[in-house]
Parts: sequence; C-alpha cells; structure tokens
Amino acid sequence: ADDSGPVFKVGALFPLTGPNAVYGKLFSEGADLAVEHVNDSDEIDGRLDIVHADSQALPQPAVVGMNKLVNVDKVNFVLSAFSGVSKAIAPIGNREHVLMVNGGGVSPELAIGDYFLNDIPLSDDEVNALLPYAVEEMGIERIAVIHVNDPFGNGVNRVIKERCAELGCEVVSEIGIDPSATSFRSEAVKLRAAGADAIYIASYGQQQNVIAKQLRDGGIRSQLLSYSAFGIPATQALGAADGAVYTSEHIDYDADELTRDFLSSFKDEYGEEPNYYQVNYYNAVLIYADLIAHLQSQDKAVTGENLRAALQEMGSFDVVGGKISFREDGTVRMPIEINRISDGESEVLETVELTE
Amino acid sequence: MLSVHDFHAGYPSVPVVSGAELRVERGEIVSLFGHNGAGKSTLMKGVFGVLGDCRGEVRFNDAAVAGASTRSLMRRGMVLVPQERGVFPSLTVAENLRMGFWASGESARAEYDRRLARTLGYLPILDERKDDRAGELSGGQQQMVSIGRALLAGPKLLLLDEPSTGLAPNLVDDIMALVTRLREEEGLSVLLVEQNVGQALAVSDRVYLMKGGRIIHEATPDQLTWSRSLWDLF
Amino acid sequence: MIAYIANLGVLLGIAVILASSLNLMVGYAGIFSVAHAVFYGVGAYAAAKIALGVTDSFLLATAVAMFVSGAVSFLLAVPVLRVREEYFVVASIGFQVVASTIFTSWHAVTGGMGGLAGIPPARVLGWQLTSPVEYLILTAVCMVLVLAFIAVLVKSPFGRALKAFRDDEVAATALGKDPLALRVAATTISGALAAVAGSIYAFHVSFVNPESFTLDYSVMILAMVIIGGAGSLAGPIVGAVFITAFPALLNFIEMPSRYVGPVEQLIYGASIVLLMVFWPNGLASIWRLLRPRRPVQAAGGGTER
Amino acid sequence: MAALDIHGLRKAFGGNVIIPDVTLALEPGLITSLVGPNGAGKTTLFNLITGFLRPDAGSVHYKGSDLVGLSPQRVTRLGIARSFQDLRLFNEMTVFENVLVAQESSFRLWTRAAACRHTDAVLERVGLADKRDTRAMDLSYAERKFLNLARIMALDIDLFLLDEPASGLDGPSRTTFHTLLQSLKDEGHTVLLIEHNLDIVREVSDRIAFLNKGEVMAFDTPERIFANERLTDLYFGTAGRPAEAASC
Amino acid sequence: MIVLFQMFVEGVAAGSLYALAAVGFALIYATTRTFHFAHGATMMLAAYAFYQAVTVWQWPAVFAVALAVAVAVAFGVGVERLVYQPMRRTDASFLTIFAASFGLLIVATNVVVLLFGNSFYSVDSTLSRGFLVGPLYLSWVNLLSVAVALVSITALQWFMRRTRTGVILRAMMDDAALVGVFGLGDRRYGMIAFAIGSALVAPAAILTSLNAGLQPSMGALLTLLAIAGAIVGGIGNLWGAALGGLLLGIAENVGVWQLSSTWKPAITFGVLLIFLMFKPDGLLGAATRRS
Ligand SMILES: Nc1ncnc2c1ncn2[C@@H]1O[C@H](COP(=O)(O)OP(=O)(O)OP(=O)(O)O)[C@@H](O)[C@H]1O
Ligand SMILES: Nc1ncnc2c1ncn2[C@@H]1O[C@H](COP(=O)(O)OP(=O)(O)OP(=O)(O)O)[C@@H](O)[C@H]1O
Ligand SMILES: CC(C)C[C@H](N)C(=O)O
Ligand SMILES: [Mg+2]
Ligand SMILES: [Mg+2]
Repeated sequence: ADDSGPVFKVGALFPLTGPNAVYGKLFSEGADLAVEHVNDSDEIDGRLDIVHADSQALPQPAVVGMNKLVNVDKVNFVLSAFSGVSKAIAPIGNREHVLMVNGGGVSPELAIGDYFLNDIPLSDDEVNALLPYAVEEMGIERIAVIHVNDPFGNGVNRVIKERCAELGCEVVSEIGIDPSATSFRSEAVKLRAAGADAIYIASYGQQQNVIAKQLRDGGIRSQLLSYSAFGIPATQALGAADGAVYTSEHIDYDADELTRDFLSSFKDEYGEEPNYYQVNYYNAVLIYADLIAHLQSQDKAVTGENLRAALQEMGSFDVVGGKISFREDGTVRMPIEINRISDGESEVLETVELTE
Repeated sequence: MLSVHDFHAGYPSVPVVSGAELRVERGEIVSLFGHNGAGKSTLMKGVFGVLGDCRGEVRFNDAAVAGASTRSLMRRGMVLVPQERGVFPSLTVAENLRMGFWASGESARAEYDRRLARTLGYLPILDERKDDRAGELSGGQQQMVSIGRALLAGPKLLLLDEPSTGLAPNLVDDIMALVTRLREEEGLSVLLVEQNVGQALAVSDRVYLMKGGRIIHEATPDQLTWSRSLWDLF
Repeated sequence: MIAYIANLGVLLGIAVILASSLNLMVGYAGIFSVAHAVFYGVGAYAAAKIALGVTDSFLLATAVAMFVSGAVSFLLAVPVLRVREEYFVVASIGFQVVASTIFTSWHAVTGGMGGLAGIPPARVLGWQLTSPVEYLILTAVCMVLVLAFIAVLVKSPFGRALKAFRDDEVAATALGKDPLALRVAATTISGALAAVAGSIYAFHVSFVNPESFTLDYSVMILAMVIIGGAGSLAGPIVGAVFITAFPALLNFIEMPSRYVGPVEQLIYGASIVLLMVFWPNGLASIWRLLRPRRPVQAAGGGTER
Repeated sequence: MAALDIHGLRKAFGGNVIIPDVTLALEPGLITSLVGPNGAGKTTLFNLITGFLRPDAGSVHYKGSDLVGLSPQRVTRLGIARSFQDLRLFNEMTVFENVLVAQESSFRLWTRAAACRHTDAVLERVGLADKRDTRAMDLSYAERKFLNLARIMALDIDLFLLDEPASGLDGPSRTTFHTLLQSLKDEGHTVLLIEHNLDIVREVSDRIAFLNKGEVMAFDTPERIFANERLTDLYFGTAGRPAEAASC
Repeated sequence: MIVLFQMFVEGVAAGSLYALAAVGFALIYATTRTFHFAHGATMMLAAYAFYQAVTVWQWPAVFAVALAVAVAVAFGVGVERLVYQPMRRTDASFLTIFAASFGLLIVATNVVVLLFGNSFYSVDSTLSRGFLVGPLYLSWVNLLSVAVALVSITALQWFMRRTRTGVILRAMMDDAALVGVFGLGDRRYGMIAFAIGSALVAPAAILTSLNAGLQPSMGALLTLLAIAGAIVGGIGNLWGAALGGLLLGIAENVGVWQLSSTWKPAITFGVLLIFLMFKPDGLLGAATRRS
C-alpha cells in the first residue's frame, strides 16, 4: 500500500535446493501470497519483503543462512521449517531476539518456546490422534517404525513407543535410517520378518516415496502409516502409497471471511486447492503483520523484543482456519485429520479433537 | 643397416646428445663406449623413438626413420633391450616373451612357434620357468627374459644397453656368445653398450667412443686395445 | 556487507588452517588422508562440549579440542602403520565414514543430526567476542600461529625425516628411521592443528552437527591442498582461498535462482579440472615463477665431464 | 669374535626353499665379497639379515644379540646398514639433505651445527661436496651411486652391507669407489659386498663367500677361490681365468 | 535364521553390482594409474540416460540398455582422452589426477542436476517386484545382478588371459612405460581400459535405477564402494576386486542384521578398516615388494 514507509524483512529459511525443495516451494507459495495480501492492504505502515536463505532442509546450511539473515539482513522475524533446521537455529534466534515461526517441522522437540513458535501441531498430537484410531478402528496391534535418524525421526519414534505402551499395541521393530539413504534392501527384509500389522514411515520428501516403493517391491503388504509430510503431491500420486493412512492438521476452510477470501485468492493465484503447509506459512506472515500493526499503533519500534512482548499482549490472532493462540512452550493445538490415500487423492477418515 | 647423422637427443629442457654420427652395417657388431652419463642410453633411446625431443637424420634399412614411432621401428626390425632391465612381473615368462612377438607386428602362429623354439634354445633357463611369474625370477634371470623378449620380436638390428649389468660373469659370456651366434646364423646387426669393455671388445667389429654427448672417436677393437692415447680419453 | 566479508574471512581462515595442517600429512609425510574433516569435527565437538558445559573460554576449549583430536588422530595412525598410499586413501575413507556415523548416531554426546546448538560466544582472556569482525581477528591470529608452527616444523629434522619417508620408505627405514613413530607424530600433530579450526568454527557458528564434517568436506580439504600445490607452505593457503572464495565470487553472476547452485558448482568443478590439466603443480607455483630464479643446475653433470 | 655370525639361516617363498641353510661368520675389519650366480639368494640374504624379511629358521648374531625378528630400523640402529641394488635415494631432496637426514635424530625442531659439519665432511669424502645443493634426482648415474654410499657412511655404523654398489660404474669411478672402500676398511669397518664384476671383487676382497642355491659353497681368500675350478665353471666363465682377464 | 539368509541373498545381489564397479575401477586404475574418482559419475550418467530413454522417450528396453552402455563408455573414454591422457603426458602425480577426477565428478553431477533437477526419479518396472521361492523373496533385479556380474567377470577374465589386448593390458598394469618401449601401449589401450571399466558400471546403473531409483548423488557411494572393493581385493588384481566388491555388499546387508541401519556405512567401512589392518595388501594382493 505504502511504498514510502519502512520495509520489514521476513527471513525465510526454506529448502530451495536439494531433495526437499518440493516443500520449500509449497512454503514459499504460502508466505508470498501473504506478503502480497498484507502489502495490498493498509494494515501496516510500510511493507513486507521476503529474504530467502537456502536451508536445504539441513541444520548446517540453515545455521549459516540464519547467521546471514541476522547479521547481514538484520531481520527480526524468521520463517523456519523442518525439525533439524528449527532446533539448530532456535538458540541463535533466542539469543539475538529474533521471532521465529515454524509451520512445517513437527518433531516433539520443537516445543522450545521463548522466541520460537510453531503454528503447526507437533507430532505428539498427530500420533496421539492416529494411534487410538489405528488400534481401535483398524485393528492394528503390531507396529514397526522406520524413521530417519534426525531430530524429527527420533522424536516421532519416541512418541510412538510411549503412546503404544499406553494403548497396548506393540512396537515390533524400530529401524533408524540415514537421511540420505536410498536403498532399503535389508530394511525390507527386517520389516518383513517383523510381521507387523502396520509400518509407520517417519521420513519425508523423496525418501518416504522410495521407502514405500521398496517395501511394496519387497513383498510387504502391511498397512502404511505416516504423518503430515505425506501431504505432498508426489506422495499422493505414488502407486506404492495407495491405501496409506496419515495424519495432518485440520483446517476449517469455512471458518470465517478471512479464510474464505484466502481460499478464493489462493485458487486464483495458483490454480489449485491450498495445502496445510501453504496455510501455515501464510498465517505466520499474517501474525507478523498483526504484531507490527500492534506495535505501530502504540508507537513502538519493531524490534525482536517488542514483537515478543506484543505477542504476549495480543494473545490470539485471526488467521486462516479461525483463531490461533500459542501456548507457553510456543505450540498450538488444532484438530487432527486422519486421511487415507486412494487413487491419488486423500480422503478424510476422521477428524479428531484432542483435549488437554 | 643403421646410419645416424647429426643427431640430437635429450630430455625436456636437458639436451644430452648433440651431433652424433654413427653407422651399423648389416651383420656387424658395433660397440659404444663411454663414461657414466656420456649419453649412450640417451642416444639409443633417441634413435629408437622413445624420447620426445630429437633432431637429426636416422636411416634404417635405407629408409628415413627419424621421428618414427617405436611401433613402426619394431615392425621394421629394430629392437631395444633397455638398460633398466624391465620385465612385466605379474605376467608369466611366456607372456613376457609373447609381448615381444606382438610388438613385431607378426601374428602367424607358425612364426611365433619358430621364434620361440629358437629363443628357448639359446636361453634354456627360460624354458624351465616359462609358466612362472617373471617377478619371481632373480635379477639376472629377469635380464634373460628381457633379452629373450627382444629376440621374439625377430630383430634385424638389436640395440643392447648394458646387457651384462648384474649378471654373473659366466652369463655375460653366454650373452656375448649368443650375440655372435645370432650374427653368424641370421645376419643380425648389433649396437652394444657395455662397461665391460674387455668382453665387448672381443666380439665387436667396430667401436665408437662417446663423451659429453658427442661421439668423439671411431676405431677398430685392435686400434683401441693398443692405443694408449685413446684410453687416456677416458 | 562488513559482516558478510568478516564471515567469509573467518571461513577462509578455517580453511587455511585445515588445508595447511593436512598438507603436513599429504605433502610432507606422503600420507594421503581423506579423513581430515574428522579431526576438524572432533575438535569442533570437543570445543562445543566445553563451551556448553564448562566454560566459554576459547583458549581452554581449544586446548581440550586439540588434545582430544590429537588423541583421535593417534587412533587413525594405527592403520597408518600398516598401509601406504592408495591403501591409506581407502583406509582413511573408511575412518571418515565410521566417524561420520558416530557423529550422527552417538546422540548422548553429539546430539545426532540435531547437533549441539546454542554454543555461547567465545571469551578470550576475559574479552567477550560478539561481532563477526572480532571473530575474524581471532581467526587470523590463530591462523598465523598455526602457519608459523608448521613452517618451523617442516624445516626441522622432523620435517626432513618425513620427506625422506615420502620419497622412499624402504630406504628411510634402512637408515634407522622409525616409520611408525614418525607417521604417528605427523598424523597426531596434523589432527591437533585441525582441531584449532574446529574450535573457531564451533564458537563462530555457535552450532555443530555432522553435516560440516563429511567425507565430501574431507575431499574438499584435500582438493585445497592439491590445487594449491602439496608440499609447499604457500600451496594450501592458495588452495584454501581459491576453493573458499571462488563460489562466493560466482554469487555475483546474475541468473535464475534454480540454476545458481548447479551452475556455480559446474564452473567450480570445471575450473578444478582445467587447473589440474594445465597447471598440475598447483596454483602456488605462480609464486615460484615470479620469484627470481636460482641459477639453474645443469641436470646431470655427465655432459660436462 | 665374528663381526656377524649367521647360523643355520633358512628361507622359503611359497614352498620354494631359496635359502636352505646358510652359516657364515664375518671377520671384523675385513671386506668380504658375496658372489654367486644370479638367483643364488644374495639379495635375499641381505634382506634376512637386515630385518626386511623374516627367516624361517636360524639366527643372526651381532655383538651378542640375535637380530632375527628385529625391525629394519632397529637393526640399523644397532650398527648395521645396507645399500640397495636400486639405490632408492630421496629424489626430491638435495644431496646435503639426503645425507643429513640419515644421521640426525628425527624428533627435534632444530638442526645441530655438528650434524651439518659431519654431513659436509662425508660429502667431501665421496667427492660430492660441489653438488651439495643439487636435488638427488638431477645427479648423474655415478654420482647417485656415491650418494647412496655417502648416506650410509654418515650413520654411526660398524658393518656395511653393500648390494652391487659398483655395477655400471665406469673405470675412473670404480677407482674412486675402490679408494673409498679401502678407507672404510682402514677405519676398522667390516664390509659385506655383493658384486658380479670380478675385477672389483679381485681388487678389494679379503675374503670371498661363494653362494650357490642358497648355500655357502666356499668361503676363502680370493686366490684360493679363483683357483677352484668347480666354481670357475659354475660362475666365473672366461673372466675368471686370470690369463684372459681384460686389462681395463 | 531365514532373515539372515535373506539378508545374505540381498547382500550377494548388491555385492554383485559393487563387484562390477570395483573390477572396472581396478582395471582402470591398474592399467593407467588413474584414481578415477569419477567412476561413480559414469554410473550416474548411464542411469539417467537409461531413465530418459525408457521413461521419457519410451524406447524398448534393449535400446535403452544400449544407450546406457554407450553413454558410460563415451564418458569414460572421453575423460580419458581429454583429461587424463594430457595429464599423464606431463607426468601428473597421483594427487593431481585425483583432484582432476574429483572436479569431473562435480561437473558430471551438476550437468545432471541442470538437465534433470535435483529430484528423485524412479523407473517403473515389474523386475524389481519380489516373489517367493520357498521361504526366500527373490526379484528379477537381484537375479539379474548376480547373473550379469558372473557373466561379465568371467568374460573379462577370459579376455585378459586369452586375447592379445588382454595380455597387453595386464602388461600395462605392471609397467605401462615399458609397454611403450615395445611400441604396444599406445593411447588406444588406455581408452580400451576406460571403455571396458566404464561399461561394467552400466549394469549397476540400470539395475539400481529399477530398484532404488535415481538421484544425482547416486554415483558417489558407488565410487567409494568400487574403490574399497578394489583395494580389499588388492591393487592390480581384478578378481580380488570382484571378490572385494561382493564381500562389501554382503557385509553391508548382513551387518545390520542385529544393528541399526544407521550403522550400515560404518559396518561396511569398519570391516574394510579392520581388514586392511590385518591384510594390508588386500585379499589377493601380492606381498609388498620391499627391496
Ligand atoms: N629422464 C631424464 N631426465 C633428465 N635428464 C636425464 C634423464 N635421464 C638421463 N638424464 C641425463 O642425461 C645424461 C646422459 O644419460 P645416459 O643415461 O644417456 O648416460 P649413459 O651414457 O647411458 O650412462 P650410463 O653408463 O650411466 O648408463 C646424464 O647426465 C643424465 O643425468
Ligand atoms: N618375493 C619372492 N617370492 C618368490 N621368490 C623369490 C622372492 N624373492 C626372491 N625370490 C627367489 O629367490 C631367488 C634368489 O633371489 P635373490 O634376489 O636373492 O638372488 P640374487 O642372488 O640377489 O641374484 P642376482 O644376482 O640376480 O640379483 C630367486 O630365484 C628368486 O626367484
Ligand atoms: C516439512 C516436513 C516434511 C518437515 C519434517 N516433518 C521435519 O519435521 O523435519
Ligand atoms: Mg646408460
Ligand atoms: Mg640381487
């Protein structure tokens, strides 16, 4: 709206290259659209501008990128993604007082708090919604977990084990794999021998597709389970993933005016339905804009400290899907959907409201 | 057979041989004497086309061959037995010999058998050990392999660079005898480099003396044996 | 911009220390190691652990890092004892792979892929470093000290004995030199020096995880040594500057973002190939061309006699 | 007491017994030549003594201790040094460094002046003083051979094992070599020399050990060895007969 | 127990491909002294060529295989001719060639990234589907891996022993300069070695793309395994290299029987390390010539 006013830089630490660039593309689409909408409105005095740094979905390049965003670009707000990335940059952001919002990573270890927020429910929630359903509705008793050996995979694996113990199902095999592994010959042998009713794939991106394919090739017919990372087009279209059941956050696309506007403008812009990742990053930018507006209304400078103070003052935000508010540890609570992939599409089997 | 005129040879940026003049007639054994580092090996390698930087005229069998590749020289019948005795240690003795045969560009089986039989006749030790890996032979035995391999190439002109190095004295005798016999039986020409001057003189028809990269004198063995002044050059 | 340049400078200094310390093995002792990133990593982890758990004193953390990394390289020296050259290349690849796995899998100590985050800023003799420029100064001082040490070392009897081994191991043994002791010493010193770089890195970036210490990076350090010219003091410095600064320079070429990465890498790889084909003695040989030559020795006195 | 006492030494390579049983005692202060046909096992014997190969049986006593099982560097430090048939110089290093490195202790950071002086003295002695700063690889053949000698002469050594140190040397160089060997002997060193060139063997040897098929067939003074017709047939050929010996 | 056996079978299948790569590397290294770090890049290029032909152009499999082999050979011979040979002529050292080779790997990888992007591709085929034989799961990919390796390596064995070119290549392994003195070892033989060595990774390229799919970094691990296999076997010993590759494949798969998969590379290379300590000259390597 106002080209003469100040420019607020949104730092974005997404994977722009590497095997997880597909996610980076989704995240950027959400964030870009939000910046466009904010700049078109009169909400803030000045405008937003996105500065990208390529995280490659890996902690080390992410830290390099974060340092650049903080030291060179002097941002006070950063969009983070992926668990490993988020865990690595959170201490920097906390030390340098940079507000960070993650809308993709779901490791239970991301409940960090302070300057670090998640507007995506973490996998404790996803697992808590899935396992009772799997045990009761799908009759699953023996679960095998194949997980990447990174903060995300190890965290999910831990949650599944804990939750299973409570529910009376059994984790019959846990296989950790390298984030860069592509061949799962011996893993398939082990999983077949484990005789599990279901195999929970805790990976992401291309690797989860390869795993699904090689398990099916290896003659494993067990039910496949997974989480929000399965929501990318490549996995939905994958023959080997047909029938897989996975969880994701539930978004009520009919919640309010804001949501409905978003839906239609998103379709105009990109020609397809939005996905929760795009929504999360759209929302993250909206929250930033709200905070800036709040500070400007009080004539305060837009600094990291003030942003965080404003966050606590405001408490909740109007975003796509309804109101959102953060808990003390920086997490959100949302309903979880249980989806099944069939013929390249996802159908919702059930929506679970979790209680504290 | 071989004539070399105004020949220069050396290594990248190290000129060694300059303006060499030399001749070997058919059926002749010619020796090349000189101190260590005089350039004898360099001259031989230069003529044989192993070195890059050479200038001058080389005629072999009435054809100009200066700058010709080793490959084509071997096919015409010029064969070098290098100073650093070299065998292929992991190949068998027989395979080592066969390498020589191939280098001559021949492929007829009968010809191979003929040359092999003849060579093994000269060097019976090789027959005994023909299926052993050449690397397991002692230094001297390897030298035999090296010479045998050259014979399988069916040489018309043999360039022998210090064949006696590291050989037991009786074997040196054998080699010298072999050289004379080949000359008599097959009209072979030989250019021989030796530090073992006495033994070399006994079989040579003519002798060149080399010093500082130049051929400084040509003589017959008799002249050399009697001329004090020539010896003083050394 | 200052911050950007200072950051680049720190990384450059780290690369110079790594390449120069590796050169001690590759260029002087004739040990072709593709595991240098391991020592760099061990140093970084050790410094990080000290900084997170004990003290933010840079000197203390670095001393511990050097000790631990020296000890680990001492371990590598066990296979050194038995194998040479090509075999060692592979043995060191093996060592690197095993070490990488330990970095990712020993969660209790290394934090796995998640790494160790939130390392506090370094304190040097009571002075708290905060800005990139201060880190740059620290790095420069460390680099100069390491280089000076290496320079003294290679000119000493120790360095001479290493060179003798590189030229002919059997002959050196026959002269009474102990191959094991010499190589173990070279490897241990080299590992300990790499830890200096590791410590600087840990404090500067405030985060360590296995990705910084991969086989790829080891190969990269080796490439720095070779491209600059192994066996000279200037070589690894020039190589490190080239490999570190070159991609940064390429950043200034304008092109669609999708192509930036690959094109940059492509140019980078191609220039390595071209350099090696047309300038096999290493970039540093340019120094030798510029320096006034000593009178050329007639190669081989034979022709004069 | 013998300078070196080899007893019942045996070595086989993959079933081939190369050295069935060698027993030999070197007299201190003398030059002993080890001669014998190609493949007799001379180089192998050197390797066994100096720890490069491990014998299957037997002992090698030197100054009261058994060398068997010691590493090459230990053997050298005890006072035995060897040269190699194929030289093995440190090609990238200068002549001076080649010799200096041999005698100084590896684990110091400063070069002692005494070591430098000693090195220069040795170079002077073998006639390489003017090539002091030439790289070894740029030397001529004969110079390389002498550098090879200088390197082990710089060590504090009693017993020299030389493997064909003079092969391929021309007349004048041979004379220099002879003088050197003689001076080593005059200083009380013991030398075991492998050599095929009978002129040299005749000129320098005090004793000759004749090795054939891994066994010492004769161990005696040169005169008596050369008079032995059996050995002459087996090894010496025409050159062995004094009447026909070449005159250079 | 059957699990262990099944893993062994997978190991043999994987190892067969490693064996081919290792033999190729060993052949190239021993004859030309080129530490061909870009050997895996050959495999990657062949794999992408195969993918392009079969999936994008929809060529019949036979032609696609032929294209993959052709691309592998062309790359190998090309770099030999244009990069390594000029370097060798100037007596380049082991290290220099290594660096150049490393550069080639980067170039090849990024050309593929530019052409195909960084993402993962898979080739649809029924050959990778498992089927039960008794208690064992087998797949055509696995059977083919073993069969191709057996046939190729036996053929190579015959070639190296019985043909003239083969003997000359073996002579080059001993002493390439000396072969030159015979006027036999001209440039062609280096190119032949590269051609054969590179062709040997084509099966690995094709079968890996059917099984595990393609991505630009797929060649890197194969390079390591090929080098390791060649060294375990003993430098200059092709059959040792084959055995080495096979052993690594088996170790890699059987090794994770009771251990976590994340230890896979550590097991493989740990075995390699220990092995080298006890048998420093490799499985079938000649004892080090010492004096
Ligand atoms: N590869 C090389 N590069 C540079 N210079 C060399 C090379 N080989 C030999 N030389 C030099 O060339 C000169 C002549 O050497 P050459 O081997 O021809 O002598 P030679 O007469 O055969 O001596 P010898 O009796 O020792 O065999 C020597 O000074 C030597 O140092
Ligand atoms: N590593 C080995 N493996 C198998 N056989 C060997 C080995 N080393 C030496 N031999 C054999 O041992 C015998 C003696 O070899 P050695 O080198 O000791 O002979 P030498 O007396 O030095 O001969 P020369 O005078 O020809 O150098 C030879 O027949 C050789 O084939
Ligand atoms: C975007 C997601 C694929 C991120 C992944 N689930 C992680 O937590 O690392
Ligand atoms: Mg010569
Ligand atoms: Mg010998």
